[in-house]
Order: sequence, then structure tokens, then C-alpha cells
Amino acid sequence: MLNKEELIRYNRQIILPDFGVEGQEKLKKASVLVIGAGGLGAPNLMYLAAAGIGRIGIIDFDEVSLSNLHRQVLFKTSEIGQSKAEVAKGRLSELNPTIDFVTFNSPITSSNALDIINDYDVVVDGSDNLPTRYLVNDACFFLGKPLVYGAIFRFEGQVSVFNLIDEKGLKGPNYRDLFPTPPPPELVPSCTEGGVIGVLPGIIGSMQANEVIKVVTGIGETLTGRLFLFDALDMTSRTLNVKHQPSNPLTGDHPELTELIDYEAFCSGSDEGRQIVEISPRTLMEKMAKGSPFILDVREDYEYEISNIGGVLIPLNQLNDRLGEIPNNEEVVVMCKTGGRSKKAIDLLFKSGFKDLVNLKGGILAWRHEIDPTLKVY
Amino acid sequence: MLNKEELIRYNRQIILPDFGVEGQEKLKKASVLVIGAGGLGAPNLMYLAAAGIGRIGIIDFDEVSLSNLHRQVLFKTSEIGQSKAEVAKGRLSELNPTIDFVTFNSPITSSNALDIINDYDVVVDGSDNLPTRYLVNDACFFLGKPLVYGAIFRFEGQVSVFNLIDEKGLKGPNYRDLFPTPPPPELVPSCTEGGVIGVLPGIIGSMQANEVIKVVTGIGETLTGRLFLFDALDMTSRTLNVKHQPSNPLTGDHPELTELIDYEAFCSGSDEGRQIVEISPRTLMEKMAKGSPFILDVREDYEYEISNIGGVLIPLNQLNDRLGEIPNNEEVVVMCKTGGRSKKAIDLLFKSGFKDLVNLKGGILAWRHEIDPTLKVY
Amino acid sequence: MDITVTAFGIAKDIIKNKEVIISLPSDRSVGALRSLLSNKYPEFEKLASLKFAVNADYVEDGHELKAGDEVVLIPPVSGG
Amino acid sequence: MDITVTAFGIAKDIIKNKEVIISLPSDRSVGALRSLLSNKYPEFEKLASLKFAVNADYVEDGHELKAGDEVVLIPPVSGG
Repeated sequence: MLNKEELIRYNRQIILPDFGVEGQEKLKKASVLVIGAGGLGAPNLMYLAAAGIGRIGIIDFDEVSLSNLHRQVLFKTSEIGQSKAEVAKGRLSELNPTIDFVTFNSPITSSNALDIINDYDVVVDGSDNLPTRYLVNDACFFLGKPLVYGAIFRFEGQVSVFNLIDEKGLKGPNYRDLFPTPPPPELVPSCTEGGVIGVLPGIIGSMQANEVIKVVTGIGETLTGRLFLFDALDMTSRTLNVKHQPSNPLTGDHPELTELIDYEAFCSGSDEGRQIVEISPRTLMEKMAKGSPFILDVREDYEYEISNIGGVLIPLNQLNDRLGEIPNNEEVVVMCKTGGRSKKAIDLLFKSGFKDLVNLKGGILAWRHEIDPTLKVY
Repeated sequence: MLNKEELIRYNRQIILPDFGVEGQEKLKKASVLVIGAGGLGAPNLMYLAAAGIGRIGIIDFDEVSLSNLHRQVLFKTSEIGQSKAEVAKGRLSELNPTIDFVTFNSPITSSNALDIINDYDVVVDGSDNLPTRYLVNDACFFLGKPLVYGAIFRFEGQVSVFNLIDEKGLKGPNYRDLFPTPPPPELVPSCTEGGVIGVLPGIIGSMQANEVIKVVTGIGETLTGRLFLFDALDMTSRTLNVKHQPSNPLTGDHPELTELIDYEAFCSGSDEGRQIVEISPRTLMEKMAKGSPFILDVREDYEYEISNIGGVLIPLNQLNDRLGEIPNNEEVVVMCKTGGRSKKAIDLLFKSGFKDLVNLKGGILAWRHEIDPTLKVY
Repeated sequence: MDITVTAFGIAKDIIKNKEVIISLPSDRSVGALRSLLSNKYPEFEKLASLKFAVNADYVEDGHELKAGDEVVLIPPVSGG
Repeated sequence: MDITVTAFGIAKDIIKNKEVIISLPSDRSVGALRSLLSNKYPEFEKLASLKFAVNADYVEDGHELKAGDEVVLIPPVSGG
């Protein structure tokens, strides 16, 4: 089934003990969906394409930005502003033109997840937010697809394999056995908020690709039933044994989840159950056409310098000291780059007594997309 | 010292605790030499360039080949036959055009190692053979340069940091504290001979880049005095404490090494001290012009099909069973792709009583380079 | 009885250390340790739903701790 | 006294297992273990110059082994 060129391309792994032509043919017949073409996605995609996975799905709705490039090594500086999924496909096809790549330029949601995932043998979670992680976990559980999980924070990473069916036909633990319910969002910082050392996703994403290869070929021992924790600061690691938990709403004593839910709401559940009001760029523009809403931009000075929509600049970390500059008798529209930091700012303002707070959904990136494409991306 | 664009590009690591603008400026001021732009070199180079190391040296005399591409993810299929160092520089400049790249398209040897290494702050060993590993270790020791070591075999990897000077001014252990003398070459298989799972250098090389960043910025704890062992098959790892050994010929009780030696000879020391006779492609061609030397090609069928110089084909693993096909009354020139497997074949033939054995130096790749550039590369 | 708790991720920020030693009173359950941590570090209350691992195994709140046990706390991490 | 030896790299090929249990006689030094391994696995003799690690520390041949010690053997690896 492998042609001559493939025998040469994959020779170094074909000659491995227990791998052989048979292992390579399993990779060729396999299909893998990589969710997120960012920090974790890059090494996953490069090494899975290089290894000869027959069909690779790439899902990412985001565009390349300058602050991605310290860790998202698939992209060129000249590709800033272009679709990550499309750029990735182009680059990977140059590495291995024998692979069939399929791209999805839209977010994975409760409405499309089952349809998309159903077409693949194995799923890789390289996403960058908790709602997507719970969504992908639940969808893979309902469809019985093995899920290779990876996540990063500052200098630390986690890897595991979920839903894998063992030789006795039993399905392994999943994400909800590790983390049954999400903590409040402010305790789950993204890379944008908490920072990340650029090489960490290289280590963790490569480990995920390695698990995919073991799941597909059946060689070695995967991380099913184990959570691997890694600290790049001191190169220590730790492996925890994970079992099915009685409290798991999918597989536990009271399995109450039977279909996908609203994961944004599930993960945003703040202490008081308070919902943050959001405004779309278009509605904000209409407001601006009629009057002068107070727009609070909580990004950093240098971000504001690159592009802004005329808001008042108070960087998030100065907000507490500069509350006096914000009116408390009118609506305040809070904005940042993508809508994450502005939510934090709204939480802080709410606790300080401000009431009429609105979040610009999707931040300046959404504004650029919907209103003003001439704004500079970063 | 960092401009606005750099503050954005590196923002996600600048906001890390203990990293800051100061950490980023240290990276910018630093220079790192990466020895080998292959499996380990690729992630090292990508993540060091992405992280903002100011000047990066790339040393590799080899050309891209098809069987590299299952693990050497820096390259395109269309770049087969081109210089690895040059191709790497081009690709990395697209990722981060602010970095100053310096390429060396020749092997590192006892004559040039000190001059080359002296220009860099930190050295990364991503080489693929033992003579180079001992050479680089000794040269870094003599120059007092920290060396970030990584090596791979099948599913296993090793990482450490050598020669690092601690806060008390004491120099850490080096490679010769781990492995004072090399075992016979047949017990140290390369990736070509022993095979390697493609994603393994992704994991190990990224860990090396992480150590470089810690060495340069001073954050976290490096692997100085520790050897990190990793097994991708079961995701277990182990860290061994390494101390200065009395037997180390550089730093031990009887430091007898005071300059670089002949590392090929040091590492080839076979049981009987027997030297393998080698022939250059040009001399072989002259021989062929005068008569018909017996040329034994020990590559695989599919390699022979792609390109050959008319030798008799007996793949290495069939050699023992087909000794009768080889004349024992005349000189036998043994060849393979790069000259490694043919040496093994000569050892085997020697033990079976053959005497007049000559190795084609550099294999068919050297032949293509010196004699016939129309041969197809693989 | 003293118990060493190792924290990962944001839990490390909350207890301001990678490791902290907690003195357990007569009640030696994981649930009791959870309450002690919440008293000592108010922010910790927000992580109340999280699981503990003891000697490399995930455990429930009723699990009784022994001297020398190593407790690990791992909050979810979202970055990619 | 039984000692568990864990092998990496090509040493794993030679002893044909990741782990092997070796019974030590009265001489409990690392050097004695080295000789036993060479007797049991002739190929091992070629690795004779290599170091052993005991309980995560590199040791010399004179080092005395104790029951329960974990011995690790790591040959050099050249691949890149």
C-alpha cells in the first residue's frame, strides 16, 4: 500500500522495532482533527503531517498576529492578518504533499462540533479556552472518539488521552473526570492574559502528536488514565492516575448530560451569576453616530498606538488607581484587543460600584473585521 | 532597547513572572550556535528564533533528503538536495526577520571548532554522531561555553546542560562525566541505523531550546548537573544527578586532555584497533575507468532503484546469507547511501574471512556530489 | 500531622509557592484539608470544586490522609 | 539480594528488556554487578566502560548496593 517514495520518506520510523510498514500504513489510513492551529497546533500539525497521517483536519477561525509569532512557529511575519488554518495548510503541504488537508475557518460550536468531529478517527485539543475544551471533550465522548488533550500556562503544561477504548472494550476517563466543573474565568488565564514561554507549546504539542501516533498505531502505552504534568522552569514532571469519577456528568453515578450544552454560559458562571452585557461593533458604531458614548480602552500604550477607535486609554493594570477618570453616571463601553481583558476590567469596575458597563464583543479585532478593515493588525 | 514591534511580538513571554522586558533584552543580546540543522536542530532553531535570540549560528554541511522529512520539519519536499543551513536560514528569517542568522555549510572539525564556537554565548548540540559530540563537548570546555546537550535513539531522548558556571563560579559537569569513553561504534546506532520516531526530536529539541532560554535569562533551574532521560513509548522520564567524575580526562584527577584530538579515531576504536580503508568517489571512478572493480551495494532494493552506480546489490540484512555471491580473491568496494551501513558490512565481511575490503567514503551521496550530479537524491 | 501540598497552575499563585506545608488537626480527610486551605488562602475558595491527587492518585473528599502523603492540586489550564 | 536494573538505549536491546532483576552474591559492589551482567549478556562487555546510576545518582564501581536500590544503565546515544 505504501509506494516507493513513501518507503523512503518514512524509512527512519519504519525500521523501528514494532513499527514497521504495518505501523506506517496505519498512519496513512488514519484521519486526525487538530482543533486550534496556534501554539499547540503548530507542533502537532508539523509532526503529524511529517509522520504521514493520511488526512488532517485543521480548525481555527483566527488570523495570524504579531504576538503569536513567539510560539506559533508555523507562520511567517508576512502572513500577519491571514487565516491561520489556510496558512498552515499551505506550509504543511510543502512539508508533505502526500497528505490530504481539510481546513475549517470557523469556530467549533455546539451546533457543528458533532458533524465535524464525526469524520475523524482521533481529535487533538490544541484550543486556547475552557468553553472549547469542555465542548470538544463532550462531543468526543458522545461520538466515542479518542481525544488527545494538551494545555499550557506560563511554564507549565498538561497532557492526557481521553475516551480511549482499551483491550477490554472499556472507555477511558475524560476531561470531566479531571475537572468536573470550571472555576470562575478569572482563575483560568489564557496565554494572552497569563503569558507563556514560547517553547512550552513546542514540548507539550510534540508530546500530543506522540500520543496520537501511539493511539493510531497501537504501539507503546498512551496516557489514557494518566495526567502528565510538566514544569519547564525546573524540568520536573509528574504523572497522576485518573479514574472515572462518580461525579462525572457524562459517565458518573448520575449521568445528566445527554447532549452538547451552551459552553460559554457554563464556563462564565461568575460568583453572583452576573451576566456581562455585550455590544457588537456594528451597534457601537451606530451609538457613536448618534452621540459620544464613553469608550474605555484597557489595552497597553503600545497597542493603542498601533490602532484605536478613539477610546480613553487606561491599561488594565492601572485601572484600580485611575477609577476617578471614569464617569459613573453614564454607560461605559469597555474594550481591548479580543474582548477578554475588557471583561476583567468590567468585573473590577463592577466591584468598585460602577453599574452601566458594556463589553465590546471581540474587541478591536472584531471592530476591524466588521467596521474598519484599514486598522492595523497586531 | 526593545522597539515597539518587539514589545508586541514577545508580549506573551514579557508578561511572564520574573521574565519581563529585562529577560527579553537578555535574549536579544545573546548569541547561540546550533550544531546540526536536522531533527534536533529544527525545533531548536524555530523556537530560539521565535523567542528572539539576537544572533543564531547554524552549522550543517548536509543537504535535505527525503528520509529527513519525517522529522526535520523545517524543510520543504521541494528543497531536497539543497543546503540544510541555507534553507533553514531562509525559513527562519520568514518567521522572525529581526534575527541575525549566520550559516556554516561545512563540518565542524578539530581545526575550526574553537574559532567558530568562540563567537557565541551558548552552544546547542543537535549533531547526529559521537565524534562530533565529543568534539563539541571538549571545545566548549576549553572555551568555557555552556553547552545544551540533546540526543535521541528510537523512542528515547536525553537532555542536559554542560559547563555551566554556577553562582559560586564553579563549572558544572560535562559530557565526559556521563560517558568518559565511547563504546564501539556498532553499539551507538545513528537515526539512520537505529531508526527514530519522527516526533521525538520535536520533544527533545524543544526541551533543549527551553534550557537555552533559561541559561541566557537566568530564570528557573537548568539541567546543569542533571541528565534528563525521556521515553516517548510510555511517557516516563527520569532525572539522574551527575557529578564531576575523577576519571574525566578534562576535569578529573589526571586531566590529560589539553587540546582537541582526532575524534573520528577516538570513536572508531574497534576491538582489534583495525582501521577501515576508504576510497574517495574520484579514485573509485578512476579505478572503474581502468577495470571492473567489484562494487557491493548494501542498500535496500528501493534505494537502488532510485539511483545506483552499477554495483551488485545485496542489502545489509541479507549479507550474512549471501556471502557466496561475493568474490574473496579480489578487492571489494562496499558502498551505501552515506558510508555508515557499508562500514558495518565491512565489519561483517571481515569477521567472515574477507580481507581486501574498501569503503566508498560518503556513499552514493558523495558520488553524486563529486562525480554525477544527475543522480536522483533521496 | 503535617502534609505537603504541591500546587500547579493558578493554584501556585494563590498559595504563593510551589509547595506549602499544612498542619492537619484530628480530621485527616481531604475535605478537611480543603477547608484549611480555603481559610488560609481566601482566593482558594473559588477553586473549591477541584480535585486533589494523593500520591499520584486522584481521590475524593472522604479520603483519609496519612503522614508522608504527597498532595497535589491541579486546576484546569486553558492556554494553547 | 536482588537488584532491579533499568536499561536505556542500546543496553535495553542487549538485556532484551527495559528491566531485569539480578541476584547479587556476597560482593555487593557496582563492579560485581557489572561483571554479572557481562557474564549473563556477552554483548554487555562492550559497554564495560559505562557508568551506573544508583537511586538517581551516578556512582563509581566501588559503590556498595543496598536492597531496594534502583540501578540505571545509560549508554551514550548519538542520534539527532
